[in-house]
Amino acid sequence: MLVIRAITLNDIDPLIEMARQVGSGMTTLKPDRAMLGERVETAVASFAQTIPPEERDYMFVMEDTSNGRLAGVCAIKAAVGLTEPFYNYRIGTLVHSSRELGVFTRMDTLYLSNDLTGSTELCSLFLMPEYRTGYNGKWLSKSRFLFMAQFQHLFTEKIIAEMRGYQAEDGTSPFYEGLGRHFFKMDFNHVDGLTALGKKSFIAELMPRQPLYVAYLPEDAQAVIGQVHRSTLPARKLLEQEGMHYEGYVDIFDAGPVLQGRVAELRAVRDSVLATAEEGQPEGECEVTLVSNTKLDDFRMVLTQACDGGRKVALSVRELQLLHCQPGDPIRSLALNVRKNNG
Amino acid sequence: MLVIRAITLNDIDPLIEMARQVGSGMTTLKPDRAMLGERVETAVASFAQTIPPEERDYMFVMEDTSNGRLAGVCAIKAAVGLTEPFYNYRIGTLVHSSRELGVFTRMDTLYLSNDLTGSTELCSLFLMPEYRTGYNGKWLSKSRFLFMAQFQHLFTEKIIAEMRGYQAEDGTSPFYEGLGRHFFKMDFNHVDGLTALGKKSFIAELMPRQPLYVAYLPEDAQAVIGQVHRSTLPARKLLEQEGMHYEGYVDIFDAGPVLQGRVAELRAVRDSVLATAEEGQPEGECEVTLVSNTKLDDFRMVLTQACDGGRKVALSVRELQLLHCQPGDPIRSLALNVRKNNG
Amino acid sequence: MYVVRPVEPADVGALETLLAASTPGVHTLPRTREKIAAFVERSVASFAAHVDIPSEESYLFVLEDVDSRELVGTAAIHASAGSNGTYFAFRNDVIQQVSRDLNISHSVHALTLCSELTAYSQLSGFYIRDRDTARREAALLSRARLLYAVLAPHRFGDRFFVPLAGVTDEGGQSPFWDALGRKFFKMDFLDAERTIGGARNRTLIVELMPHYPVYVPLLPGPAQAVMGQIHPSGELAFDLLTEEGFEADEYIDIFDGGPILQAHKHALRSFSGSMVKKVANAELQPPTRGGKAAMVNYAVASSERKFRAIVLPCDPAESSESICLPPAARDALGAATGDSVICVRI
Amino acid sequence: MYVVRPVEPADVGALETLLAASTPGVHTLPRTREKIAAFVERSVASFAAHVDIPSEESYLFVLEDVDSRELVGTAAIHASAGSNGTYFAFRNDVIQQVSRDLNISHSVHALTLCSELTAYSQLSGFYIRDRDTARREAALLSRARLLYAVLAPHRFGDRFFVPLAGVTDEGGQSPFWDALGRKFFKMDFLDAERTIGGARNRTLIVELMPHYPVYVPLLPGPAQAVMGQIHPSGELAFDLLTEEGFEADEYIDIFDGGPILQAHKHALRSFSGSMVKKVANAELQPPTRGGKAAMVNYAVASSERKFRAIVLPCDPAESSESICLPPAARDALGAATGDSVICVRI
Repeated sequence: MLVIRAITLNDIDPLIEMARQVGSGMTTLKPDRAMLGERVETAVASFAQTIPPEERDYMFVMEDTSNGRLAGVCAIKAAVGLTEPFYNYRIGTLVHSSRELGVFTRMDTLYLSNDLTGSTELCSLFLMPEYRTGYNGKWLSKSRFLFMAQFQHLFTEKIIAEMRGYQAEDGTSPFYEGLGRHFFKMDFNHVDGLTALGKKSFIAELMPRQPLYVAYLPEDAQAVIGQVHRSTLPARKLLEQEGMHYEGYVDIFDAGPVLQGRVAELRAVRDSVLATAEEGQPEGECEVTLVSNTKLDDFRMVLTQACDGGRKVALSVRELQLLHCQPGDPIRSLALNVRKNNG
Repeated sequence: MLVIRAITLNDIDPLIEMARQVGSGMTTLKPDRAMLGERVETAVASFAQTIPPEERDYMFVMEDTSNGRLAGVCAIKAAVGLTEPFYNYRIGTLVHSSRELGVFTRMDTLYLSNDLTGSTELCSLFLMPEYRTGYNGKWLSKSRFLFMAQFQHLFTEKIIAEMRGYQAEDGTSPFYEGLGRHFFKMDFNHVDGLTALGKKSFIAELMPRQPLYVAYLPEDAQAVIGQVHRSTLPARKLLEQEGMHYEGYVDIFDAGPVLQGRVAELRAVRDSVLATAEEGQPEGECEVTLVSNTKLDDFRMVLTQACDGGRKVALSVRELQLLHCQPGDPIRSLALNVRKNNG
Repeated sequence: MYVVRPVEPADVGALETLLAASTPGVHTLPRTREKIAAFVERSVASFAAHVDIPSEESYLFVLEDVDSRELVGTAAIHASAGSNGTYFAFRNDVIQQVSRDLNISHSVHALTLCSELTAYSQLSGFYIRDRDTARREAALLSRARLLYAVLAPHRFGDRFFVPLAGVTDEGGQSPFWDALGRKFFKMDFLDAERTIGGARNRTLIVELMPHYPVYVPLLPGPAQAVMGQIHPSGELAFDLLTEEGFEADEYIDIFDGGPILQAHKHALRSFSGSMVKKVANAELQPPTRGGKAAMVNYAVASSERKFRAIVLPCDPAESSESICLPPAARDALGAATGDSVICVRI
Repeated sequence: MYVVRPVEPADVGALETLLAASTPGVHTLPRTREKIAAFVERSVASFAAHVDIPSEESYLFVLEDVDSRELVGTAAIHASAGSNGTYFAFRNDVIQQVSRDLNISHSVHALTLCSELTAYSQLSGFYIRDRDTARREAALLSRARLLYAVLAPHRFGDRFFVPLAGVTDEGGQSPFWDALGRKFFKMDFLDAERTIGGARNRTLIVELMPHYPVYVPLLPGPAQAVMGQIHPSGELAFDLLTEEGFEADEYIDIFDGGPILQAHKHALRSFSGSMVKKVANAELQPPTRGGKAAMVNYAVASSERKFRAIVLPCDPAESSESICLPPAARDALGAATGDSVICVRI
């Protein structure tokens, strides 16, 4: 069976093993022992609440209890951009209008910004290829929302998720070729690698500071602003179902969208239910449901069947064990799928 | 009894009479026959759907049926800024950071923008002083949300409401004195009057275009950014309860906040109920509820008691008359007050 | 012999004929009789005006064949480019980009909408019928405006500029406009020029043109290629103006990207090199040292009040208090022996 | 008699004594023995270097009392201000604001962070012990750097600038810094200057300083008041430099708002007014026309390879092929009769 749980120090080695499989494109999960080791330590301290809320980094692993292997990982970084600038382009609108000429021109504009500084970030989602079946991907992604619903007080008002931007067949980014390359004079992968290493001062040094009209860019660069990489489309849809929206912020290199949400307006916060664990079999009309315990320092979650919108959760002995729960303990539940008629 | 209904051409004279009482500060409701007359004609055409959706301007009046007088007015402008630029300052963040010096400075920045171009605007809310009792103000303001819930397809994704900005005791705007006056070289009221007359080209000519650090402004100007006029505080709270938020857009002259909302996430859209009118007395545990008919070309609304979250609405004969409804007709209901536990 | 003189009301008809051959969008000259008459009227009023501070005055000069009385060229100068608004241009900024971490160092050009030329005096309307053959007369025509400014400095600013037409194709399309102005104006280059009447000081420019710097590397190749390049018809003017001391490179036109030449008056040869001389009688004065071979071309101008300018070969006059002019020249200048004139080598 | 010469390794001790009295934040000079030694070493290497393109060379000159061998002043020049990064300054832009509708017309000043001075050569480190009494020697010291540039133009850019210290109060606080830099650097003026070592070409500047124009009307009154104003200690340097042909007003320092004087070399008197002359023997040449009264002060400099400069009163040398120097002057210059020197009136 699979369980999603707070990461522990014992997970460092398997995590590095997993990071080897991630490949490029995910800058926050590189197979670097020093970097990952430090990150897991931060995560453990986060769940233990021994570091300040804004420094926390909650990492979760999906564990296959049948063989003890890690099937996936995901994380919630409490606040981005507080030690190094967090850059985005924001798409704004400027209107150029002359009554005398009867001209009214509405133009999109790119502003280099650090507006998202301090936001909570969903990041580092990775599921091992052999586990990409059934509900696993959906569950892993959405597990973070249930965590946030349970521990809402720990999160800033707003959360974000950066989505990988569009790439052409040959792996190039039309947005980067149309904009960044003129100023950085190097390949996209090189630039991307530098930011992964935390070398960001070159952005302040080389990036044009002035607002840019989108119309100045080549058409293929314009077309991909806010568009995700083909393989990222399903991930984007999942997050949008949970109440996150593209609000005009994109990555400065590949123009991939940043999805944003207000914690208070997430489906998980609105619709998840605080219930009581009981032992038994689900009865009646049930649906696939995320069920977690309510312990921050030993957070654990299973996917099971629950009835009555999650108000009735009958768990098997095995599931109670996975949740580290006794009957009568508080649990929180959230339907995996969005109900058509939302109440 | 009071009824809120779509405006008609017969309302022009009483409306002008009312506009005389509004005083300065509301630029969209000036006692000018040509301007108001044209506006009412647009409103009538809007309800009749004889003009394109983006040109519409839905105006509602609150009528006292006991004497036929108008008690109040409010409106929903379908899209702002499509014939003349609609300016705001947007508050952004820029981080100035030097690892070498260990300096990390996060600064608020003002961007002159037309980002809200095309948004639907809630505007022109005015209630005659003698009717400022009981639930009247709340009802009049919220009536627009029920209208939008019923005719959601007519509205853009986002709605806004501009709030009057902070003024000092002597009526001056610290924000204007600290910023605009340096560039316009005239009094706030003069500038305000020019924009009311639609003379906006001076903004493009005189307003500084470059992003401004808020820290450059005098402290009293900084302090009032996004703050409403004292008398506007209750109005702001009402809108926030309905799902609108201050998202960092302010008026370019007095820095009053713009509240924004997603139509799909408004309380009225989430929680209003499509029910069937029946004749009778409310029974059981009821609450004060907005009830409207579902006719665009003859939209009418009453405030009454309804039970079961608005699913059961028993209306008196008089109320049915005010709604221009028969028993069995569809109606839409929304509790006036936000329920503590939202489901 | 040719003379440059202020335009007169009687010239309107001749100007209409002359300017019919000028190219719209390249020569910023009126072409309808009505507009020509208005320009002439304005010029006559400007010459007659008592000026304290340079403002809306606009001076139009014509090049006339003294013998045939035919008009063969025009040149104008506006006292203050932005007297009627703000004169907009793109300033060609260079931004140094250096990253020590990455060992990158290069410069990026950016065009910034600026209003610095507003108080400058502006040369414009330079047109000469036979521009390939009449080089000496062209030089006179171009320079005569500045000689007038030397004689009447209070009528002009301390700095001067000249926008020269940029590159357009056979169809009158401008690659620079297509990459920039068109996106904001939503119209063709020639339509825009027609609508705005060649002006660069109108409110609609600040309403429509981009307020933020345009990074040159983002412009399409053809637009970059024509930045600061002159229309072929402007080569003569360009050569004459750079010889005069005008400098290009710092500003370009916001519409077609053509160069805007500019200079402080101290850098202009008409100002720094002009000398006041007494008119002497050429017949009475024997040619000095070396005869004809040593003669140089001088542009000679009379007074502010009754301005005339001619070009003619003379003995070098630097070391003399007078300049020797033959009778025809004196007639053309309206100057008698003993009168003061200013002259400068061409 | 005083002579200006390149600094030598043996000068370190004397410099340490001399510079102890210089004011930090005003004189951009090192004050610790270690830093002085490094500066001297760099200068010695620069003078010795074979230069193709001006780069990181930094030349330090000292003013020496020939009789006592005492050092009484210093002056430096950097070959290329931004050789080690980008030299940042605020450009003083003027934005014309005109609204015809409202009949409003005024101009707004804005300070824009710019890097235009990066390739300029930079004068700095001007310090003289008795600045109130030694005016002629101060003029020599200031100008000697430029005479060296005249002799070795390939070592320098075509343009030069000099930042002069801005206004600070008794406590070393800068009103301009308090209104601007402090908001970004979060530290005191003197702390910032100490941290950055007086440099204006460091990565941290682009990281910390504002990238968007600062509208001057938004600055507090005290900050506006000191923009472009010099620290009292800089008056002498300011006077000498403006006499030389430098112009203020276009740029100011990003830290203290002090003026940055700049000029194209053609506008500098050391370049435009210097003449090459043969050294003649003063004793052998009788004073011409009018004796002592007609004498003028000349700054005279020897060769690039073994540079020395002195100031002394001479007969006007414009019309002569030689300049007459007494033996002491020839000794100080290391120039023999018949050698070429350059000289310029002071």
